[in-house]
Formats: sequence, structure tokens, C-alpha cells
Amino acid sequence: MTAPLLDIKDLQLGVALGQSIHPLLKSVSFQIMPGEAYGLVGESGSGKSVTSLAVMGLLKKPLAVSSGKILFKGQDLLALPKREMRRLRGNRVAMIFQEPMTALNPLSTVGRQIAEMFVLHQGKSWREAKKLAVEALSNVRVPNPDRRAKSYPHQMSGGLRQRVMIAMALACNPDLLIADEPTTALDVTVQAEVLRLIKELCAERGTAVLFISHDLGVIASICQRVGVMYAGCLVEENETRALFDTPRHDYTRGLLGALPRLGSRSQHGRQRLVDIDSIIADRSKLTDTRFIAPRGTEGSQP
Amino acid sequence: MFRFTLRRILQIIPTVVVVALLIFVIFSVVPGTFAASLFADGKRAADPQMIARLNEEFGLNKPLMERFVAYVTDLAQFDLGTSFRTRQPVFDLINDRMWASLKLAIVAMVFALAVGVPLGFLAAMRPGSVLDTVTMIGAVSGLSMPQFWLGLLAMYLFALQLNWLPSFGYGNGSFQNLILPAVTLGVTPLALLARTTRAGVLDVLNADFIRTAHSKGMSEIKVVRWHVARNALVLIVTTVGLQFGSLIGQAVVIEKLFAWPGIGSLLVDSVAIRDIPVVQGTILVIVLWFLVINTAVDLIYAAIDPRIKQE
Amino acid sequence: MTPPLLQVDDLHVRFPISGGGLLGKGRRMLHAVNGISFSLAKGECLSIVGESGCGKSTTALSILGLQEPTEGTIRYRGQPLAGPGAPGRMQRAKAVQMVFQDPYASLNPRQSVRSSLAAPLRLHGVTAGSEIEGRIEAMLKNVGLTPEHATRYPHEFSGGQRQRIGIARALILEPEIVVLDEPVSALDVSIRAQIINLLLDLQEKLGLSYLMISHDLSVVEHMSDRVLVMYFGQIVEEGGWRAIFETPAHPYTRRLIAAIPDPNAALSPPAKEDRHTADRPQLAAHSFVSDGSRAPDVFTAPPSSKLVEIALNHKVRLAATLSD
Amino acid sequence: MRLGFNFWLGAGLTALVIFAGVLAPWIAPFDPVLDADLMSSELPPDATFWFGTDAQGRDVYTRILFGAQISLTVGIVSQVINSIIGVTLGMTAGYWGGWWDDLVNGLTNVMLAIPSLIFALAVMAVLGPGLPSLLVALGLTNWSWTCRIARSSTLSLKSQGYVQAAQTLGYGDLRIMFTQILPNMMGPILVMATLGMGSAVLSEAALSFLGLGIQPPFPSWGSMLTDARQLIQLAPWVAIFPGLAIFLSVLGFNLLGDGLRDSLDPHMRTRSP
Amino acid sequence: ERSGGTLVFTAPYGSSFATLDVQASPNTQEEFITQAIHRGLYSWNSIENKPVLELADSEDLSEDGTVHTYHLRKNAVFHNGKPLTADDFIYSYKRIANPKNAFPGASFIAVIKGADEFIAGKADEISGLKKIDDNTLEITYTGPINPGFPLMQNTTVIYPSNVEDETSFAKNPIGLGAFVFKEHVPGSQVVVEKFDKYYEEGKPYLDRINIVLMAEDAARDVAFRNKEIDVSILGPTQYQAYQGEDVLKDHLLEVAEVYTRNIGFNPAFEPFKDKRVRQAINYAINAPLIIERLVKNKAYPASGWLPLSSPAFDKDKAAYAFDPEKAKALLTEAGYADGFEFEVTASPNESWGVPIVEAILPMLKKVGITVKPKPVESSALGDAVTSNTFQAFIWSNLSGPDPLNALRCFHSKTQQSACNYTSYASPEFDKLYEAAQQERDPAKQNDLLRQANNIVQDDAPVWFFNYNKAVMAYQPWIHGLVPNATELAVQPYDEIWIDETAPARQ
Ligand SMILES: Nc1ncnc2c1ncn2[C@@H]1O[C@H](COP(=O)(O)OP(=O)(O)OP(=O)(O)O)[C@@H](O)[C@H]1O
Ligand SMILES: Nc1ncnc2c1ncn2[C@@H]1O[C@H](COP(=O)(O)OP(=O)(O)OP(=O)(O)O)[C@@H](O)[C@H]1O
Ligand SMILES: [Mg+2]
Ligand SMILES: [Mg+2]
Repeated sequence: MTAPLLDIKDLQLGVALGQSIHPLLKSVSFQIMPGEAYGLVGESGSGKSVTSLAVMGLLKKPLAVSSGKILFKGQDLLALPKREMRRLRGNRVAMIFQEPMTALNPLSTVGRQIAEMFVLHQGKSWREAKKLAVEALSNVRVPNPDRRAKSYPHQMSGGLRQRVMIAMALACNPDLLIADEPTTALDVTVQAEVLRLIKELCAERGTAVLFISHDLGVIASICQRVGVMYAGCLVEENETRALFDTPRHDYTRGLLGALPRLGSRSQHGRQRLVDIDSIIADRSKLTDTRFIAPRGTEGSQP
Repeated sequence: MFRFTLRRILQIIPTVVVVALLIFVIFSVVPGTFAASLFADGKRAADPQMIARLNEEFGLNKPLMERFVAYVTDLAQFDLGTSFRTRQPVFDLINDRMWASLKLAIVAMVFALAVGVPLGFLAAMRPGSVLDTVTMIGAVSGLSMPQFWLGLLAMYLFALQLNWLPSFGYGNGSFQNLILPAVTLGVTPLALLARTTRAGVLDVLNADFIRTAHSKGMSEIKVVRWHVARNALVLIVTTVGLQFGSLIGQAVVIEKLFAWPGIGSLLVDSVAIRDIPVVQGTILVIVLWFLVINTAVDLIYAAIDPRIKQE
Repeated sequence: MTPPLLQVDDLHVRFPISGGGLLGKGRRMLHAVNGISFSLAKGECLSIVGESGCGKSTTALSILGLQEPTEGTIRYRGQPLAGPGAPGRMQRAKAVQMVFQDPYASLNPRQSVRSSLAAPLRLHGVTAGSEIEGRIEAMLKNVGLTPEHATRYPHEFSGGQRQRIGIARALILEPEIVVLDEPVSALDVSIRAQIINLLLDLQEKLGLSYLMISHDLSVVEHMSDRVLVMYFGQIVEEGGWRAIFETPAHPYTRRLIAAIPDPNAALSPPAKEDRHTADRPQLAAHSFVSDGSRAPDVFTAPPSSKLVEIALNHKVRLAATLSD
Repeated sequence: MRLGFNFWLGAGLTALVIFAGVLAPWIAPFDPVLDADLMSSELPPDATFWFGTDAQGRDVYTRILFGAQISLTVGIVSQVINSIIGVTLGMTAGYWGGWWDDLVNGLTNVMLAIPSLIFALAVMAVLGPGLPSLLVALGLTNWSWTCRIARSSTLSLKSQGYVQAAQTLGYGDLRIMFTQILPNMMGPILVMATLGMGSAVLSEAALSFLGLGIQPPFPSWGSMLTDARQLIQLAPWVAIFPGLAIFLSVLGFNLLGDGLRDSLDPHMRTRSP
Repeated sequence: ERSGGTLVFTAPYGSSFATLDVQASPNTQEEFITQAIHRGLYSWNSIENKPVLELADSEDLSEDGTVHTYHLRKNAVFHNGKPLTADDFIYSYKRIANPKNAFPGASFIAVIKGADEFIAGKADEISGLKKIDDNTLEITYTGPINPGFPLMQNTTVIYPSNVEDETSFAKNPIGLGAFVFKEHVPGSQVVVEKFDKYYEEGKPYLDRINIVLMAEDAARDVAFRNKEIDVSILGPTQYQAYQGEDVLKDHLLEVAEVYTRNIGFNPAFEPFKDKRVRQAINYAINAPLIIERLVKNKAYPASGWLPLSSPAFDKDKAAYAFDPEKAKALLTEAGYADGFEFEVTASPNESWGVPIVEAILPMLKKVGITVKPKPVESSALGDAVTSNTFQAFIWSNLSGPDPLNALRCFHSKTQQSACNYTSYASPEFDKLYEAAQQERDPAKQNDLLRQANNIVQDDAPVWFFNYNKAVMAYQPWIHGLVPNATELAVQPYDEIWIDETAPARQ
């Protein structure tokens, strides 16, 4: 059995309020295998983004990890010196953010912003790096990459900008790509193209993906395994198909039933949507039970 | 870019026209006349014939409308009129004084920039640190002090007690004479620049694209050099423009205190003796200066920020 | 024949865009809506779908009187709602109301729920305190809140509750038509279901007509009776929900539906093929003005084309030359 | 809303000024104008005259207390005028747009281009020195920033759901402006006004220095300081205390404004001067 | 050896020179330039306290005293090399009186016969001006007056008649004085240098004078203490401070100048119609105390209109004593037992403006009178007073050196707007004054004027405050300064020299 690429062990983090720490993540553990696409879904505010930021080592001031380990290829990222962490970041672990508009520097050409990756991690000269940047743009199927490299972010549509982000993230062929809701700001048709792009490129290069989304449909179309988060806990984890077929945790079940599914009206007629609140009597108890299925099997109780 | 430039330059015109009208109206109803002010010090008995003669000579007894037409006609030919007091063209008077004012404003601004921007930058890099706290307290204090009070204190300290610098005046135009007034004048823009720089840098540091930069594995220094500096510059340039533009106007008090022969003191003196053509001309020049500087800033802005030209 | 509840005819909206000429004169026009016609029947839910910027909101705002149409007419029960002879804000307010997308921005943070709901009543001549109280209470109950909530301020509510208040406010004047602009897209997944259920309940209970704008095709399918597919200011396809979702004709509609990440489809790929192969052979691809894959120029009027009825109540936009 | 140390320090200083101004008639040991004994002029601070006496033999402490009234009046009244002008113009311009917006924008640019001290100087020259003229002069000069902020706030509030909702509910324009828009932009306007109070007090001092401020016997801090500049060596207390009073009160207004701004909207810092 | 050195002189009356064309400017500020560069027919002799001939060696006087024949200096040369001739006088006086120029000096030229017609544009020549030959000039005056006063002013100096472009005088002045114009840094200073061909043998001593502009007292104080300037005009506070400092107190030059500070009462304002009210105010105010404490003794208490240095000053006439009781009694008599309220129009001037009104305010309050300062700008004060729109005003007015001219302001025939600001009219005074006008014997004339002055004092049309004391501080190495009662700051530069102790000469 291969070693996991990313192994998060019992991660706890919180907001430091003076002396005390207000916990946001109450013990989260999961593993991502090399080349695997892992999805995280969950309620807004359940801690998906902070988990990903913790992996990147990008938590800012009031937020801090209080315990746990983040092992990347066996190395504990939390114990890594800053310098080493920087070398890893972008190079081995890369990230795409939700808002492609604000995630790019408006005053700098996209070509240059991609080229920075090569200068930083491969010690290339700016001239070479710019050439590689054009190549990276063409890799993400941006038409006219030569010209596009010289454009500024505001001259591009949302979809193009997100492609630039992807080009940037994949520039150094990272082992892990973290994508935090990369398509929620995009139109459906554009979203589909971007998703296909991520899927194809990562498959091509064997890049593992940590994919965060609200949208179960998106998760289903990309990920092999899914973790469901609720109130700072990973409450259920399973193979995608198994999770959809036999959700076990109340919240997961609520989630799946709460949304109308395309085609279900014509098959079953209009059915009342499941109201999560009605199936969950006591939200505070929700994190008491967890359903973590061992990899490769159907879900089972811990 | 050319079109943008031209458009911004043409936009100055209506503002100048309105300002010209405004000051004409204001100073046509101002009480007191130049002729009467000649007797203000009581050193001569008032001479009604002479007052009448002077008013006639300056056309002050003509109807307002007629004066207005004459004023506008002259202005349209870039003629600012003739000073009541010196009987020289206002343009010459202003020209004589402009350079002293410019020198003062430029040195004050350079001082403010050289000190304010680095301080603001450092403060923003370490928010909450001692340096940050001290800088920001200093900046609010700088903004809270009456300028002439500060100048007076500086004058007593550096000129009288320490005897390091000349206390007043233009001298023969040497740099030493410039230091005290320029530094005093520079305090306000310095404080404002330190504050805007800090706020601007902090805003940039909180922007999403800085997080992107960090996620690329960039070191702090590179983040600042590659991404923060230029974005913060956009804000700094705006402040510099506004401040630099209004510095000549703000210098009125400082010029008066330090007997600096700029157009600020020319203005105050001319208001005091009701030398209306000079007052109008000076204000116009000060306004024009403000507009030109800000237009220049807009152009610089457009050069820095590719988004501007678009709209 | 009685006129339909709402009738929109050949609606055009153009926005002047500054910065054309040297002094910002010679203004260009942005063609946001280009000749839209449709009608809305009593008790019906009509949805408009289409990509961002295609003019959905502009259409809705025109109906609400928040945007002056450049051309075209909008009639409510045969009476013009916009343009000359249109009623004032007051009458229109009783005909059409709106539920907004962002539950956080749609409530005045400085008004309590009660005053948000009471002020429009007062404005429309309901002055008796008891009547106002009664109507507010009833309305709060309708949207699943309790009368105690009335004294609170918006920040004391969750997103879902705010959206309920927004719905209550839209319904307090008892309008016949409610415009829903992305009513659930800003809400967390777990709350969406509640609001969708609520909207459907209210529609049934009060006999409301909905004009819904949404990106989310699964919600559209779930809620709508009829669907309009908009593309750059024009309706490219129009039909009952079944026709649109089961037999989409226009390539843009098909692309739209295909793009929906659907867990069922993703997990069982063959099913996907089945659903969209029901092409109509008589509609050759070249007869469409645009297949929606390339962005047209928003600064010029679109080329002429025509909506053609291909089945009962199912229309598709075809190039004008072909249909002539 | 979390208010920082700055805010409380500013609030404290401002409260002190208000306290001094309001209670001056009761807590001041002397009359600010009539208790002048030339025989006891320029006395250094002692138990009777806490801050010493001035050239006219008046108690500096008393005059500083009464000076707070003038400074508060100048600060508050001029800012109320400024805010009313700025908000009215900015809000209507932002709400109605069109030619009115262009006109207001033009006017704002004009006002911005004339340095406020110079405009105040001109207005004072026309109206003559004195408190009422000063209130008018300072009230007319500094509304352009308020106007800009009001306009941009209105523009962004206009597209907020609740404003649009009010329109669809049949509210009239004025009702919408006053019940929906105005209350929601009071924060930044208040900040501008607070900061403006500080600069009004400073402008009063500068105009006094230029011979156009409030004239005696009203004890304004600016004129006290201006009168005292000759005495800075002989009787420094006559100059130091009014200088400190100006400094501390302006500091108070500024800190208060900064504090409010930081707690209302940290991003506003960069938008206004 | 007195020769050499640079004098740094201050021009304290503003932050600029209006113009270098001094004929066009009535300001004291420009007199500094005049004094260095120009000469007029007469000049003021500070020692003898009267005007004396300057550009003529001698004059002949006609029987009726109206025609003067001047024998001009033969060695006088303009800075441009032109020798002085009678043409230069005719040219200069016509230029000053030219109606197109509207120069302020025109009213001085008006003492020459025929000048009025010329000024009015009705004549091409001034009939009273006659060139006998190059070196002889005959002037006919309108009456038997002393032409020294009008013709010694800086607005009546003589320019060379051979300069084509008259506008050049404003930038490049040419005169007959001891110093040649060198440069003007606007708003900063005027530099003049020694004129080698100056007509007085051996003069001037100085090589160069920098006349620096410095209006702000505090700045001047610092500069003087820093030894950046050689002389400084002192304000009251500095006067007091300098007197207390050993290094400074020995180098103060004091003089009683010829200005009377006063509060003028408008008789159109009901209470001021009554002489007793006006007297009461004079009794109610402790002027000496104000002078001592507020003006720091930089003034002399006024005992009447004519100042100490006036030849018609009456040493025996006592000033109004400080007597509030008497003031109250007078007010009661006049029917104002409960007092009244009046406004004093005042400029910000520290010696004769609002601060003084502030000081009398509590004193008058004690006798029941409420005073309100009505602040105006300096430039508006003249307007307010000459347009007679005041209840009372506080001002400093010229009251010398010529007593006849000074008392003209109380002659009922003088217009209110000219200088009879208090609309004073007393038949008794008029009789004495008109007699004095006709009197040719100076002693008798002064006697008449003395009596007239005392009538004014009794009638109290004004509150008599003080006569100005001008004080100049100078560095110990400066010599040759004179107590000029007309204006202390204006010094005869050709007499001044600098000794070896000057830092610049070491
Ligand atoms: N800088 C911060 N300071 C304090 N609390 C924070 C901070 N950042 C996040 N949180 C809190 O941490 C919790 C988890 O936030 P996170 O952004 O990870 O949620 P999420 O699952 O990504 O939600 P969403 O789906 O809305 O993006 C939330 O309750 C949030 O309020
Ligand atoms: N006030 C306006 N001024 C100028 N252009 C406008 C204005 N309002 C809308 N537009 C433009 O009109 C077009 C249609 O806008 P509209 O808001 O109707 O789109 P939409 O379909 O609702 O998009 P979304 O799904 O993003 O809400 C867009 O290109 C938009 O930029
Ligand atoms: Mg998130
Ligand atoms: Mg929309």
C-alpha cells in the first residue's frame, strides 16, 4: 500500500482571543493518496477553507493551529521551518482560490504573475520564465497565449482568469493542488469547462487534488472520495459513489435531499425538498457521530 | 493615452472658469478699497480727492457688469490685469514670487515623502509594533498642531536657542533659509502620507492577491517588492497629488510667519490692502497649480494602473 | 379574451456608455435587452435562465419600474406599467413586488422587521394600528416566523430568516406578481430547500405568479411552469419546463443543461446521453444565429432573427433568413 | 462595533472640551473679559491664576475654559453646515444622477481646487472678522469631501436590495433618501464631521494668525495664541496653554474620528484625506 | 576710518515693497528705498526737527512769501550720469501730478500754483513752475506756506528727465541719492551700493545696504538676537524685554514720534453729542496704566492732540486725570447715570487696535459704560471712518511735525472724510486756527496753535490715549543713527557707519 501524500492527523485550530482559543476545527483527520482527488463538502463556516489554509501554512494572525499534524510526504508541515515551507508552497503544494478577480494582482500582467513561479522555484531568469509562462497559458488552453500573457487581469473574463490561476498553480507540477471553491463565481457553462480542465490536467500529471465545494454535483464529477464537514468536524467520509448512494450521517442525508436534482421532476414529479432542520432535531449533537469509511470499502461505522 | 491626456487637460478649463467667476463675485463685494487702505496706518490724513482719483483710475467706479466684462475679456487673453499697488502686471508679480513658493512646496513635499512614506511602510509591515504606534501617534499629533505654532516653536528652538539655522526670510535663496519653513510646511503632508501609506499598504497586504503571492511560496521581501509596492503607490500618488496641489495654498501661514516671499504671502498682503487684481490672479494661479498637479497625478495614475485607461 | 396578467412586448433596454469621444461625448450604447416579449399568467411560475450579463435582471427591473425601458411595452392586466400613461409607483407596488438575491443587503439594517413591514402598509393607506399589526402578524406566520420576531433588527437573523423577511416584505402589499431574482443562490445549501419549499407553498396558498431569475437550472426545473432561455438580451428558447429540460432545441440551451454538474450523471455517465439525444432533426445547426459559444458584441444590435414555434408552446430563435 | 483605545482617548479629550465649554460659566474662577486688572498682567501660574495671566491681566485658565465654547461652536456649527451642504448635494447627486450629478461634481471639483484656507480667507474678507463670519466661512469651505463620500455611499446604497425594495414598495425619492439612504451613511459622514471639527479649530487659529479670525474680547484659543506670540519669551504660559488646548482638542477630534472610522469601516482610511 | 561695510537694515512695514517707483507709493515701507536712492527738493532734518533745503544750495523768497527761487546744487548727478537741472524738477513734478498716473503725491504738488488745473487735466503745464536756467528754478506756491513739508515726501522726489521708458522706474530706480540700486529680490530684500559721485563729499560711508523685509515682530526679534540684522524696530514686548537685558539695553534709540493715538467719538451718536460724556470717558480710563502695563511704556501719555515733539506742544497743560468718580459725576450730569453702550470700530493693531479696546473695556464698565469692539481689517478701518459709519473708532493719526497742518483736522471747514473724522466744529477754535494760518512769525503762530490745541483738549472730541514712542534697537557697532520723529525707522543712510567691532568686519 502506498503512503498517503497528505496525512492530516487530528488537526485542531482556532481563533486566539486574548489568552483563550476559540476552537474552529475540532480534530479533523483525513488522508489524500498521490494522484487522488479528494472532495470536501459541508455547511458554510464548517471549516473547509481554514483546513486548506492550514495545509498551505497561510493562516493569518488570530487563527492558529493548536494541535495535530499535517504530514506531507511524511514531513510535518507544521514543524517545518518557514524557509522550507516557502520552498514547498507553490512548488509542491499549490492552491487556487475562489475569486479569480481579486486573487490576481491587478497591476501586473498575467504573464509576469505566472513567470514568478519559475523565477521563485526553478531559478529561471525573467526572460526564460516569461517564455515558460506563455507555455503554461497554452497548456490551460488559453487561446492566443502570447498576447494573453501581456494582458492585465481586468482585461480577461472570469473563466480566463481562473485558467490563469490554474496555470499558475500547476506551473511547477505540484504534487497536490488545493482548490477552494474555484468555480462558484463562474457561470455554469464556464464552470463546466474549468472543471474539465482541472480534471484533465491533474489526471495527466498525476496531481492529487483537494477540492472544496458546496456543490455536490461538482464534487461528484471530480472526486473519488468525499469528506463531509460539519461544525469543525469531519462527520462522514466515503467513496463518492457510496456516499451518494448510502449517506449515513444525518447531515449528509439532509444535504443530499435538500437540493432538487435535475431530471428528478420528470421522473418522479415535483417532490417536497428535504428540510435539513426537520430531520435533525438537535444540531449540537450532530458532531457526536462520525462515519468514516476505510478506503476501498463501502462505508462502515467506526 | 493621448486622448486620455488631452481630455484630462481640457477638463481643467471649466473649473478654472467657474473659479474665476467665483472670486470675481466674492471680491467685488468685499468691503474696503485699495485707495482707502493707503491711509490705514494713520500716517497721513485721508485725502478724499486722491481716493476718488485712484478709484477712477482703477475703474472701481464703473458698474459691476462693465468691470466683469473687462475682467473676462482680459482673462481670455491670459491677461491677469495690473496691480493697484505696484502698477505692474499681476503676471509679473506672480512670476517673481512663484519660484520661491515652488521651492518651498517642493522641498516640503520631498521632505514629507522621504520621511512619511518609509515610516508608513514600516509601520504597516509591523502593525501594532512600537514603531507603528509611535509613528501613528506622531502623525495624529502632527495633524493636530496649529502650523504657525509649530513654526514659532521651531524658530525659537533652532534659530534662537541652538542658532543652527537662519530664522526667517529668503536670504539669497540658500538652502539653509529653506529648511525651517519647508520642514514646518511639510509636517502636515508628512503625517497624512505616513497615515495613507500605512493604511494603503495594510489594505494591499490584506488583498486576496497577496494571499496568492504567499501561496506561491514568495518571501515577505519579494511580496513587498513585487506586489505591495506598486499597489500601495497608487494610493500614495493620490495623496501626494492632493497634498502637493494644495501645499501652495496651505503655505499662506508659513510664508507669512517666516517672511517667505511666495505667492501665499503675496495673496494675504494683497487681500489686506484690497489689491483685487493681484488677489484674483494669485488665487487663479494657486487653483491652476492644484488642477495641473492633479491632472499630472491622474496621468501618472493611469500609467501605473492599467485599469484606468480602460474606462 | 381577458388580457394576461403581465404582458411584455418587444422590450428593449440600452445603456449609454460614457468615454467614447474626446470629451466623453459620442456615447456608445450597451444593448442589454433586445426585444423581449413574453406573458405571465395568473398562478404561473415563469423562469428566466441565461448566463451572467444576458439581461435577466434588467428585464426584471424594467417590470418593477426601477429601469426605464428604451422601447417596448409592459402591461399589467392590459394597463401599461411603463412609459406614458403608466401608473405611479403606488399602483405598481400593489401589482408587482420583488424578492432579492442577497438576504444581507436587502434589509435596511436600521429598521426593525416591524417598521420594514409597517411602513409600506402606512404608505398605502392602511393607518389603523390594529390592522397593521394583524397583517404583519399574519404575514410573519405565512413565511414561517413568529410575531415576536417583529421587534428584532436584521442583524439578529440568520440568512434564511432574512430571506423569509424579504419575502414577507414583498408580499405585505398583496401583489399578484412576485419577481424572484436568484432567490436562493446566496443561501447556504442547507437552507435553500426551506426557502424553495416556502415559495412553492406561498404560491399555492396565495395564488401568486412568479417571475424567477436563476442560474441554477435544477432549481428552475423544480419550480417553473415555463422557462425562458436568454442569451445576450434575446430569448433564444421558450417553452414549458418539460420541453426545455427534456427536449432542448437551441444549442445554447443544450450547452447550458449539459454544463450542470449533476451527481447522477457524473456517477452514471450513460444516462446523460439518453436525456439529450432527443434532437429535432429538422433544426440544422446552421439555422441558429449563434450557438452561444462565442460572445457577441454588446455594443451593436443583434442580427435579425425570429422566434419560431417548433412544438406547442415551444419556441426557438432561428436566423431570420431561414424562417422567412 | 469594537472601539479601540484611540477612540476612547479621543472621546475623553473631546468630553473634556465639552465639559470645559459647557461648565465654563460655573467653574471658571473669573470673568473672561471684565476681570482684567492691568496691574496683575503677565503673572506666571500660581494658586490664584492656575495658568497665569495674559497681557491684559486676565486669567488664562478662565479664558481657556470659555475658549472651549468658541472652539466647540466653531467646530460643531461649521461641520453641521458642511455636512448639510455636503450630504444634500452628494446624496441627491448620487441618487438622481444625470445633469444634476454633473453639476454637483463640477462644483465639488471647484471647491476642492480652491484651498480651503484661501476660500475661508476670502469669505472672511467679505464678511469681516468675527464669530458669525467664521462659522459661515468654515461652514462653506469644507463640504467637498463630505459631498464625495455622500455621493459614493449613495451610489452603492442605491443598488442595495433594501433601497430597491423601497422603490418597488412605492416610496417617494425623498422618503427613500431620508429613511433608507441617509441613516445608513451616517457613519462615514459622522467620521468626516468629527475630523472636520479638528480642522475647523485649526483653521480658526490660522485665520486668527492672518488677522481674520474671531476678534477679542471673545476668548478664542486661536486669537489667544496669536496675541501671545509676542510673549513667547516673556510670558510663555500665555502662549503655551492655548496652544496645548488647541492641540489636545484637535487631537481629541482626530482620534475620535479615526477611532470611529476604524470601527465602522477599516477600508475607508484610504478613501478620504 | 568710517568707510566700508554692509548694513543690514530692516523694513518692518510689510512683507514686500509695493514698487521701486517711489513716486507712485505713499507707503512708509518704500521710504527706505527713497532714503537710500532718491533725493527731493527738501529733506527732513531730524536734529533740527524741520524740513531743510536738499537739492538747492539756497533760495530767494518773494515779498508775499509765495514765490521761491531755488539755486540748485551744481554737483548733483543722477545714477545714470545725468547732472541735475531745473528740467528734472519740472519733469518730476509734472509726472507726479499727471492725471493719467493718479499718483498719491499729486496732492503735495497741489501746493504749487496751477497744479490743480494740471491735475484736473485742464492745463498742459503747471503754471507755477518756471525754469530760469539749468541751475535756477522758480516755484510759485498757492500761498505763503512752508513748501518743505510737501516737497520732502518720498512721493515728491526728483527723477532724471532723460529716461525714455518711464515704466523702468518700477524695476530699475534712478535717483540722486547716496546709494545706487543694485538688486531687488521680491518679497525678500533690496540691495543698494555706494554711489561714488554722490554730491556730499566723503559720503556715504557704507559700501552696501541690504534692506530686508521683515514684518513679523517675533521674527525680527530672533533675527536681531542672532545678529542677522543690524537694526530692528521694536514692538512693546520686545522693548520691555530688551530693556531688561544688559547686552541689549544700551543700544536702544527712542524718539517721540508725531502720532497721536486716540478714540474718536462720532457726535452723531447721541451720547457723544454731550461734551461731558466725552470728558467722562477721558476721566474714566487710566491711560498711564494701560501705557505702562500693556504698551510697556512704549508711548507717552497724551495730554492733548499735538504731540510732545510738536513746537506748539503745551508743557503746562495737564492731561485728563484718572478719576472715575468725576467721570460718574459728569455722566450723571449729562443724564447717563445708568451708562450706555457703544461700539468701537477697531483694527487688529496691537498698539492702537482691539487690544486697547479690550483694556478700556473693564475700566469703562466700572462707570457703567459698555464698550463693544467692532473688529475690522486695517484696510476697512479707513473706509469705516471716512464714510462716517461708526460710533467710535480707535486709530493712530499723524499730529506733526507741522502743527498747523496737524490741527487742520479740527477746523470746521475740513471735510469729515478728509481728516476731521470727529466732525469737530468749534467757532472758538476756528478763530484761533485761521489767525494762525495768517501769522508769519513762527513764535506767535505756535502760540495761537497752542491755544487752539487746548480748546480741542477741553472739548475732548476724542479720548486722548498716547503719543507714540518709536524704539529702534541697533547692534553696538552701528553709528550715526538719528532720532527721526517723523519716522524712526527711516534713517539717513549716508550718515551711518560701522566700526571695527562688527562681526562682518573681523
Ligand atoms: N480570520 C478569522 N478570524 C476569526 N474567525 C475566522 C477567521 N477565518 C475564519 N473564521 C471562522 O472559522 C470558521 C470556518 O471558516 P471557513 O472559512 O473555513 O469556512 P468554510 O467552510 O470555508 O465556509 P464557506 O463555505 O462559507 O467558505 C467560520 O466560523 C469562520 O467564521
Ligand atoms: N445601469 C447600468 N448601466 C450600464 N450597463 C448596465 C447597467 N445595468 C446593467 N448593465 C449591463 O447590461 C447587461 C445586462 O445586465 P443584467 O444585470 O440584466 O444581467 P443579468 O443577466 O442579470 O446578469 P447576472 O446573472 O450576472 O445578474 C450587462 O452587460 C450589464 O453590464
Ligand atoms: Mg470557504
Ligand atoms: Mg442579475
